[in-house]
Amino acid sequence: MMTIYAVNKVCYRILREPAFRSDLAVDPIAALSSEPLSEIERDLLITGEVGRLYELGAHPFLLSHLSRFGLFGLTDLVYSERIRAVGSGTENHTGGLPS
Amino acid sequence: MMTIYAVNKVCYRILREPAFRSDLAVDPIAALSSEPLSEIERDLLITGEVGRLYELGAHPFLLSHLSRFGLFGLTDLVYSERIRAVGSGTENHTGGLPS
Amino acid sequence: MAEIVAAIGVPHTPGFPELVARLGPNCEVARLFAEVERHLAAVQPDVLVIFDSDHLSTFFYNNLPTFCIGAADQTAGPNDHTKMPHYNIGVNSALAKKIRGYGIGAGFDLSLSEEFEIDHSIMVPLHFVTPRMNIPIVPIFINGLSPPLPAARRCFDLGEVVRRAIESWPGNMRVAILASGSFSLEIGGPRISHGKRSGVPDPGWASSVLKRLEKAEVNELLNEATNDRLLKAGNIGGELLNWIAMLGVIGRHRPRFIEPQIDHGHAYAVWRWD
Amino acid sequence: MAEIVAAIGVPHTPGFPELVARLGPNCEVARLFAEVERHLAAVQPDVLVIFDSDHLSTFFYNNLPTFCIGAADQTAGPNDHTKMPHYNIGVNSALAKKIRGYGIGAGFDLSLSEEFEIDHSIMVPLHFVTPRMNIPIVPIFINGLSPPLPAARRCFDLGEVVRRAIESWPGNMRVAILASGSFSLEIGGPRISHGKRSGVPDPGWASSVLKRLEKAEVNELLNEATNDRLLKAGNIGGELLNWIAMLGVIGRHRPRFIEPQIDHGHAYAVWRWD
Ligand SMILES: [Fe+3]
Ligand SMILES: [Fe+3]
Repeated sequence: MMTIYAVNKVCYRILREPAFRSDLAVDPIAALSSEPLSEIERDLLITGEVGRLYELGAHPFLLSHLSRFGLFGLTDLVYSERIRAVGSGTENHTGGLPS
Repeated sequence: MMTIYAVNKVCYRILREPAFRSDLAVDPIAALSSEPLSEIERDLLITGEVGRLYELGAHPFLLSHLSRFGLFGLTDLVYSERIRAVGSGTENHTGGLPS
Repeated sequence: MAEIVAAIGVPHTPGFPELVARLGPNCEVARLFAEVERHLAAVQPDVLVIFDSDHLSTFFYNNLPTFCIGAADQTAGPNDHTKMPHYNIGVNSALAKKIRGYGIGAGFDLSLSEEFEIDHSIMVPLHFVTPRMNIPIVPIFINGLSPPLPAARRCFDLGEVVRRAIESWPGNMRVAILASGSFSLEIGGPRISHGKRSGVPDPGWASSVLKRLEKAEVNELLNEATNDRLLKAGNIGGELLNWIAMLGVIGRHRPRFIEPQIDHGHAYAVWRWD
Repeated sequence: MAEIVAAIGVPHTPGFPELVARLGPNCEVARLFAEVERHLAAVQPDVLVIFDSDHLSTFFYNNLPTFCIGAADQTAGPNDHTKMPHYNIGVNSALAKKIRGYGIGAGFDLSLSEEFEIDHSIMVPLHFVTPRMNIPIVPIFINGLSPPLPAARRCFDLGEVVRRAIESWPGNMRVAILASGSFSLEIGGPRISHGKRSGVPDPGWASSVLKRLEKAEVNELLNEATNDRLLKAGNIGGELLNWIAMLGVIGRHRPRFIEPQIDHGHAYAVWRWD
């Protein structure tokens, strides 16, 4: 089973751990290797596919750290284009699935 | 103002961090120097005065780690004698003061 | 006995400290915060009880509280790289524990934090309304960002219990309440503006909330503010729960001052009864 | 729809795995756990919902929940140096999140943990009752060690909500409930035995709890089990709240099996209705 927890945690660590952040900027694949991400999750992070990560349940506020810190090739422009391409509406991101 | 939080945290770290535990066994004063303990708290820890620490509000389950790991000169016998000397009854240990 | 002397509601947009530093005291944001600050200073609070939603900066999914009271003796922030000064601020841990104990006795399942830092959602308001950081706080964290959110009625009831806890405080103490948050805001989700990290998907809801607050139509607001409605106003729309908890503390009063920035999806407000 | 097929209540004394390894399957502890295991195996549960009090091993005062649901996909333990094998165990995170969402909707302010390990208080019971670690769990943590504790009635009500959440599960699923904990126990406090780290200050209370359970006198137990009464039975006396929450799930039933170890301040029990 896959939860999106590991993706959320990467985003959280990006905010809170400057060393992790700079490691990611230098060599994202190496920096992510220690994280228990699924292959899909890792590839989506590396390629900055924030729309897909959102659809998989990653929290958008956490995802926004990726462009805030310019990681995975994301600028605010690219980020916004990718996330806005997602059909909005359902809000089932995050740890707490609505019952 | 002093809370007993720092004492509780030392006990928690003793349980969860083997390196901290062994540092404390080797040189307790040095190992505690980084902790935001009050002077009283630090001295009571160093001398294993668990009765006084209990009276100041430290959680007894956390304190019991001190004799469990044989720190600060505490054996189960010494620990039990010191803690049993405390008048029992009030249970206002811990973070959550009864209102 | 402690007395509740005022309540304020403000936004916490992370860009505001920098904006005001650049534009000076006559810009709209500076003037609005100054008005709130003036009221707050006038009531001379001894402590500021703050309803706030952490932005997954302090708390994370390894242990995400629905409600949590901060009861360290001091805290610091912002811890989330917001461009603003870094501050230390005192926490009234005795009052915090009193409120928590009272709340647990009343059936509120409050977490306790005795060691924590805080993000822009508390630090931006304090930067503007108590810039000398001389008034200790009691932060009460409400999960407003990670669905499922607590119900609006539940947050209002929490506020009522907080009021009773404060009123049962034995000593003299002047307590002001601060609610931090937006009414409509999207960050990082599909409804952000092109090229930005945020957007205001539902200014109509923000206007409607504003009218409810102006008229003290609390029940109507509680009925409208379902989880679904809040999230329709943006993935940060749950921050309204902080205002609702604040209303639970003060009850049905019309604000003495209220001013929106509807294009931002938020407002500035003051309740006084002196 | 999911079905609740049984409930068990057991102690979690950290020395028991080692004791049984030394004394073999005919010692009292081994026989009592084997009886519980036999009943549990007979009902063939798909998942085990566990009410447990963490011993400040997993959670600490930096963020101490009153109620928390563990919703990782797996966990491991013990994380507190208990002398026993280390296990990995699956967690049914979907059911966990279902219960949490349902609980929040019903006004229970549940924390969420998506990454956690567990201490002896879950691992000792599992070691004996599901030794192959093949039944996924949903841990529901109740603060039983750090006053102020949630009220007994509140924990019972939580149990009722957990039952309704389970019953609203769309698929077929056989759910068993496990309550972990003592009725009278002091660890590290003034009422421990001489030369030991623990003691049983109030075997009379343990006997009285046992009678209430035998007779299914739930209301009487809820009225008696005040915070003060629980703590009078020892600083670990709040673990009874886990049994009380379990009673909230299953309602008023007499146990099919119940056997105390009064000198330990605890008991072993099974509720079945098949
Ligand atoms: Fe915000
Ligand atoms: Fe225990």
